[in-house]
Amino acid sequence: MTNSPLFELRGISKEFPGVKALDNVSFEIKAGEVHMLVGENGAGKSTLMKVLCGAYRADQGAFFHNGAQVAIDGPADARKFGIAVIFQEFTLVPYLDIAQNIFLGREFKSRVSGLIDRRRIHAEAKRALDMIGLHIDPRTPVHKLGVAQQQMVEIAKALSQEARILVMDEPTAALSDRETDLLFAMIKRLKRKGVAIIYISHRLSEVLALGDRITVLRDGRKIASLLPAETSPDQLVMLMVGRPVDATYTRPSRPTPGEVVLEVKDLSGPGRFSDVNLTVCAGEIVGLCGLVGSGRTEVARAIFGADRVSAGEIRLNGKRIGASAEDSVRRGIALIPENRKAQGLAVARSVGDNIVLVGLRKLFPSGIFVPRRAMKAARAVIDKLRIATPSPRRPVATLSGGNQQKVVIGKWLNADAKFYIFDEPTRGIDVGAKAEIFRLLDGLVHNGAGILMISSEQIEIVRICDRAYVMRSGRIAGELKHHELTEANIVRLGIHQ
Amino acid sequence: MSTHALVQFKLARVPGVAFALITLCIVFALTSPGFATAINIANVLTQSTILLLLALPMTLIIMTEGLDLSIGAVLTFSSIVLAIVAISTGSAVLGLFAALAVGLCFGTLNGVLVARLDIPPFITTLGTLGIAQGLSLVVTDGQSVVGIPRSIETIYSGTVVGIPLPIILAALAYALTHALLYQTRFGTYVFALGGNREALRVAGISMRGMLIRVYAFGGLMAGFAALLMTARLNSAHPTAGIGMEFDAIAAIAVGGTSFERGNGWLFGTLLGVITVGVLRNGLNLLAVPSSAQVACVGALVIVALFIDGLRGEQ
Amino acid sequence: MSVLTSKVVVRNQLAFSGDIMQTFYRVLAVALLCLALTALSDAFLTANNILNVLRQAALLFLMASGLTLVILTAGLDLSIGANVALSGCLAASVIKLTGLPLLGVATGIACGTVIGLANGVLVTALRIPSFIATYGMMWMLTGITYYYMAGETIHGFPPGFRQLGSGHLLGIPVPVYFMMLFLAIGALFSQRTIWGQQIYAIGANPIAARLSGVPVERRLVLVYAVSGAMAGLASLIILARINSAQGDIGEDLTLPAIAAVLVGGTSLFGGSGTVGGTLIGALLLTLVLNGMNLLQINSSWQPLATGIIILLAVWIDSRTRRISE
Amino acid sequence: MKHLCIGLAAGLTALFSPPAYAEETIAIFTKNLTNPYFQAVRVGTETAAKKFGVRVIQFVPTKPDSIPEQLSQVEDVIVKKPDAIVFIPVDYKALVPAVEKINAAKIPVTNITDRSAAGDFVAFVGADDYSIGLAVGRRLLNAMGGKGNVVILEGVKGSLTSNNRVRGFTDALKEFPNVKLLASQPGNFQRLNALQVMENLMQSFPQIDGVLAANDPMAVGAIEALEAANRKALVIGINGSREAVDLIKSGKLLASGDFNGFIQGCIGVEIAVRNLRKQPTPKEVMLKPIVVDKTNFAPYDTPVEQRACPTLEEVSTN
Repeated sequence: MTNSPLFELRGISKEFPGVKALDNVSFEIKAGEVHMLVGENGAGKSTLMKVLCGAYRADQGAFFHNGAQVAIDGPADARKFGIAVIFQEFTLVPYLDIAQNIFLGREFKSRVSGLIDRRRIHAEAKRALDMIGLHIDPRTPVHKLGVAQQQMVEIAKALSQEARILVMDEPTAALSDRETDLLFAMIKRLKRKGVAIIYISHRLSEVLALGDRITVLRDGRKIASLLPAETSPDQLVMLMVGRPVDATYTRPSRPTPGEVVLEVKDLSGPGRFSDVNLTVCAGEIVGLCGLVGSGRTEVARAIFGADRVSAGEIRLNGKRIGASAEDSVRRGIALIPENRKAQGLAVARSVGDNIVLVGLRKLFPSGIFVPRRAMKAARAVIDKLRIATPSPRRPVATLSGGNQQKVVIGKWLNADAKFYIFDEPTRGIDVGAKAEIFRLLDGLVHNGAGILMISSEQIEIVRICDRAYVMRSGRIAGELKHHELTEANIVRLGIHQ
Repeated sequence: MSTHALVQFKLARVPGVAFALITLCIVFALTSPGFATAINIANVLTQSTILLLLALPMTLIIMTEGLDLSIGAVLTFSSIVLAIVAISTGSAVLGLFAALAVGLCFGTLNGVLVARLDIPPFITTLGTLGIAQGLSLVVTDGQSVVGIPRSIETIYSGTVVGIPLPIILAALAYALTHALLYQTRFGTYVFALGGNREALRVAGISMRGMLIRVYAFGGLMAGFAALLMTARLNSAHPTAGIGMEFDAIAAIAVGGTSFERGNGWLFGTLLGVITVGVLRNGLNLLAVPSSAQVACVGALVIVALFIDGLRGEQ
Repeated sequence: MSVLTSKVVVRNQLAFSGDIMQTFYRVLAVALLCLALTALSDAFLTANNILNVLRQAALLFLMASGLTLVILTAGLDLSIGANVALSGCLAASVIKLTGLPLLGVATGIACGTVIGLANGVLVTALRIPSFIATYGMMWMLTGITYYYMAGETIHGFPPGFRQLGSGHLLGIPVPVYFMMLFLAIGALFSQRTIWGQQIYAIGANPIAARLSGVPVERRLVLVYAVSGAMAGLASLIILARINSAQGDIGEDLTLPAIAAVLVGGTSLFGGSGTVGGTLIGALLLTLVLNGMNLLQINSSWQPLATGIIILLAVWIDSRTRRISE
Repeated sequence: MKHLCIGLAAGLTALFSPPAYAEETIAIFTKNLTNPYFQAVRVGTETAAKKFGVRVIQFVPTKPDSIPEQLSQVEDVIVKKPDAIVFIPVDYKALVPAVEKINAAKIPVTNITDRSAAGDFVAFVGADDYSIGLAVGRRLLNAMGGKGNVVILEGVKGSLTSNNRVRGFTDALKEFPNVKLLASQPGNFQRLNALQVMENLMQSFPQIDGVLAANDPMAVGAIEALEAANRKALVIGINGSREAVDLIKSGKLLASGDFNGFIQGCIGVEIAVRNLRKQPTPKEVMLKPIVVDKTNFAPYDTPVEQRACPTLEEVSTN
C-alpha cells in the first residue's frame, strides 16, 4: 500500500435549495485501502460520492489525482480516473440483459457503423462476471435476477470499467450473510489488486472489521478521520450523532408473554413457502430470520393477507384471518413493509395524509373527513415518535430515511393494532433512529401487542427478540427459544448444510 | 437459464396476440372462402402497412413510458403538405421531403416539450394533436387536396416481383426499427428510458436528447406514413388520419407491449397490427354489420389483454 | 438538523404557495380571456351570454367532474363519450315508449353507472390498464349504440323533461344548477370524506394504499362507476337540450372532457388535483369556443386554439412547480 | 386460455355463418351509421332489393365518414366480387381511387347522392343540393316577406353537400336584397353543434328572423336554441326527415327541402339491377327539388320502412 493518496477531494461544498449538503469537506483515498465513510442519513455521504463520480457538480472544492489537480465535470471525467460507484438504488435496466447492462453507455461498435457488437459485449460481460465468481449467462434479462445477483452485476459493471476507485453505498443492506461473506472476500481480493474502495455503511461491525480507515460525516461536515484500531463503536456513534447514543441497545425486562395472539398453521404459498407453523403471544417480540429470499417476507405478506395462500390457516386471537389486507387492518394487524418508498409511503403526499391513512375509519367513523382533526391526530403521532418535521403538511418525500420509517410506523398508531409485523424496520436507517425504533417496539409489547420482526441483521434479532424462527428455502428450519437465540445458531439453521 | 431463458421470456408474451391472430385466421378461413386467397392476404397486409408505420415508433415511445396522441394528426398534416408541395412543384420527391420535414418538426416539438419542459407526454401530444389537426383544417379549409401527380399513386398500388410495394416499404421500416431497437445504442437507451433513467444518467448519457430523438423518430415515421396515405387516396384530406393514434396504441397493447418499465416487444406490435387488420377484413368479407364490427374491435382489445393478464399471473 | 428545519419551513411555504399560484394563474387566464372578449365583442359581457357560456360549460363539467376522480387514481376513462351516446339513446327510447320522463332519467343514469362498473371490473378484476380497457369499452358501446339506433333518431320529449336542459330557474339555466350542485358534491366528496382521502392515496401509491388497508379494488370500481354515472347524467341533459337522440351524440365529447380535467390542473399520475380546478378548465375551454363564435372566427381554428391552451396551462404548472421547489 | 380461444373461435364461427351468394348480390356503401339520411338510403335499397329479388349487403365505415376505412371496405368487397355496387363516397374527391379499383375489377357501380369527382359509373342518382338549397331558401325568404336578418348553419366544412346547399342559400339571398345575412357558421350537420353555435350567434345578434340550416338535425338544434331563449324565427332545413315533418306539423319548422334518401336508394338499386339484367338505364337521374311544408307533408309522414319504391319511370317523368 503506497502512502501518497490515489485520489483526493479538498474543501468540497455543495448546496441544494434549502439544504447545505456538503460544507468544506476534504477526503482522500489510497490505492489498495478500504476507506469507510460513516454518518447518519442526510449527513452527506451519498452527496459526497455523487460529487466524486461526477453525478453532481461541487459548488466549491478541488480534485487531485495522484497529486495533480484535475477537474470532474461529469461522469465521463470520473470514469477517466477509474472512479465507479455502486449505488443503493441499482442502476440496472430490467428488460435489458446482464451484458447490455454492464456495458450500458460503453457499447462496443460493430464493423457495420451505427450498430453494436453484441457478441463481443456478451463475451466481455462473461469475463467480468467470472472475475467476481458469478456464473450466470450474461444474456439473462436483469429483471429475472434477485437483489443480491443484481448487486453482483453492479459490481461487475464497475470492475469492467477498469475501476481503480470503487465506491460502495451500503452494499450489504440487501445481502444475506453468505452473500455478504462473498462480497467481503471479493473486496479483499480487489484490495490485493490495488483497487481503492470507499465503503459507506451503517453497520459498525463491518466498518470496524473491514475498514483500513474511517471518516465520519455529520450535517455535511467532516467530523473525524481515524483508524479502526484507535476507536470503538460507541465513539463512532457519538461522532456520527453528535450526542452519546446507546447504540448497543439492550432490551429492558419484558412482561411474561400473555396468551397467543397469532397462530399460523401449515401455511403454504405456491412456490414461495410451505408448511409454515408459528405462534406469537401478546407482549413478545418474535424474530423471523433466514437468508434473503428464504421466504420471510412472503410469509409476512401472507399473514397480513396481502398475498393468496394455497393451504393452511391464520388465526388472530382464535379468529381466522388473512382474507385480505383490508380485513387484516380492520382486525388490528399492522404490516411495516420492507420497502418504505415503494410499499409504505404515498411519497407525493404530506406527512399528515400518510399518518392518518390507516386510521381513517377509526378517526372518522362517520366517514366525514375533518382536516383539522386529521392534523391534530397527525401532530400527536409526530410528537410521540419525535418525527423531525416542522409541519404535518410537509411532503413526506423531504424527510430523511429514519423519519420516513417513523411515519410508516406512525400510520399504525391510530389504528391501535394488536399484532405488528416489522419487515426490516432498520434497513438504511442510522444508529440514532434505530435505537428509537427499538424503544418503540418495546413500548408496543408493553401495551400487550405481539410483534413479528424480520431482520437480516442477526445481532438485532438476538438483542430484541424473545424467540425467533429461522427460515430456509421456504420452510421453517427451526425455532430458537430465548436462551438458544445466538447469531451462531441463526446462521447454522439458516444456511444449507 | 441461458438463451433458453431469453426465448421463454419472449414467448411468455406471444399468446395473447398470437392466439387471437391464429384463431381469427382459422375462423375466417373456415367461414369465408375469399379469405385465404393470395389476393386477399396481400390486400390485408397492404391495408395494415400505414397503421404499422405508426405503431412501430409508437412502440418505442410507449417503452419510454411515453405516448404520442398526435401521430395521427401529424400524419394528416404531413400528407396535406406533401400533396400541396407535390402539386405546386410537380415533384413527388420534394413533396415527400416536405412531409418528412413536417413530421420531424412535430416529433421534435413533442420531444422538446416532454423532455425539456417536463410536460407529461399524454398532455403534450394531446396539445400538438389539436395544433396539427387545426393546421390541417385551416390550410385546406376542410377541402380535400387533389391533383397530385399520378406518379405518387404507384407507391401504393405498384408491385415488385408480385409483392405490393407498400408491404416492402413496411417490411423495410420494420427491419429498420428492429435494428434500431435491438442492434444500436439508441435502442438500448430506449429500454433504459423506460426501465431505469438513473442508469442512463450515471452512464453519462443525456436522456433528454434520447427522449427527443424517440419522439422525433415518431414524427418522421408519421411523415413517411403520410406518403403511403397520400398515395393510397391519391389526395390528401384533413380527416384522413383522425383516430389512427388510438388504433396504433390498441394494436400495440394487443401486441403485448406493457406500459411500464420499458417492457416492449416490437414483433408483438407487428402481430397486433396484422391481427386488427385481419379482424376488420374478415368481418367485411363475412359482411358482418358495421355495428357488430365496431363491437368486435373492442372485444379483441379486451380479450387479448385479458389473456396476457392471465399469463402474467401464472 | 436546525439548519435543515429552518430552510424547510421556507421551502414549505413556497410549496404551499405553489398550489395557490396554479389556481391563481388559471383564474387569471379566465379573467384575461373575458377582458379580451369584452373588448373585442360588445355581445360578450351580457348577462345572457354569461349564462349561455355557463350552460355550455355545465355539460363539459358534468362529464369532466366524474373523470377527475378517475384521473386522481392515475386512471383514465376513454369511454365516457360512447357512454353518453348509449345511455342517452336508451333513456330516450324509454321516455318515448313509457312517456315517463323519470323512468327515462333513471334508465340513463343506471345505464351510465353499469357501464362505469364494467370499466371498473375490467381495470380491477382483469387487471387491464384503464387506458386500454376503456378504449375497448368505447368501441363496444359505440357498436351497441349503432346497432340499437340503426341510424334512426328519437325526438320530441315531454316539456317537463326538457326543463332539465333548456329550462330556467330564477332566470338561470337549469344545467348551471347541476354544475353548482356537482361542484359542491365533488369537492366535498374528494376533500371531506375518507373515501376521497383513500382515492387520493390510491393515486399517489396504490401498493402503500392496499397495505394500509384501503380497499383499492372497491374504490377504483367506485370512481369508474361515478364517472359512468356522470356521463349518464350528462347524456340526459344533452337529450333535454337538443330534444332528440341520435347515435352520434357522444362523438367528440371525450377528449374535450379529458382536456378540461388536465387544463384544470389534475395530474395524470394521480394523487393531485381538484374538482374545482376542473370547473375552471371547463370554463376556459368553453370561453374559447364562445369567443370564436361571437367573433365569427372560422371554426377550423378551434382545435388549434384548444391545443395551444392545453399546452400553455400545463407548461405554466410545471413552471410554478419548479419555482416552488 | 387455450379454451378461451377455442371458445372465441366457436363463437365467431357460430356468429357469422358464411353468406350464400345464391342470387345477385349488390354491395351498398354509405357514409355512416349515425345520420338518419343514410339510414333512409339503406332502407330504400333494401325495399328495392325485395322488389327485384336481389340481395344487398350494407358496408358502412365504423368510424363515421372515415375515408381510409371506406377505402379498405371497398378493397375487401372487391375480393368478394359482388355483382354490382351502389356507392356513396365518403368524400367525393378522396374516394376516386376506390372507384378506380372497382372499375378495374369490372364491377358495375352506380353512384348516388354525392357525385364522385371521377370514375366510370353505370349512372348517377341524386338530387341537386344546389337547387334544393335555392328552392327552400326562396321559400323561407318569401315567408319573411323579403326582408329581415338571417343566419346560415353550414354542414361539415368542405363536404360537397354542405358547399352546394350553402351556395343555393346564398344565391337565393341574392334575389332578396333587403334580407341581411348576419353570419354563416358550420354546425357540422350535428344537433348539439348547431344548438351551441345558434346560442352563441343569438348573443351577438339581438334580431334574427330566419335560419337556413343545411340539414334537418341542425334545423332542430336551431329551433331548440330559439325556444330556450324564447325567441322567434322562421327555420328551414333539408332532408325531409320524419322528425322535420313532425316539426312542420307543429309549425315549429317552416319547411324542409326533400333530399330523398329513400328514393335515391331505391333507384340506385333499380338501376344496378336493370344494368345487370341488360335492360336500358339512364346515365343520370336527378330527383326534382321538392320543398316539404304544411301543404304537402302527408306522403313524408309514413315511416320509410313502410314506403314503396317509386319506379324509375315515375321519378324520371315527374
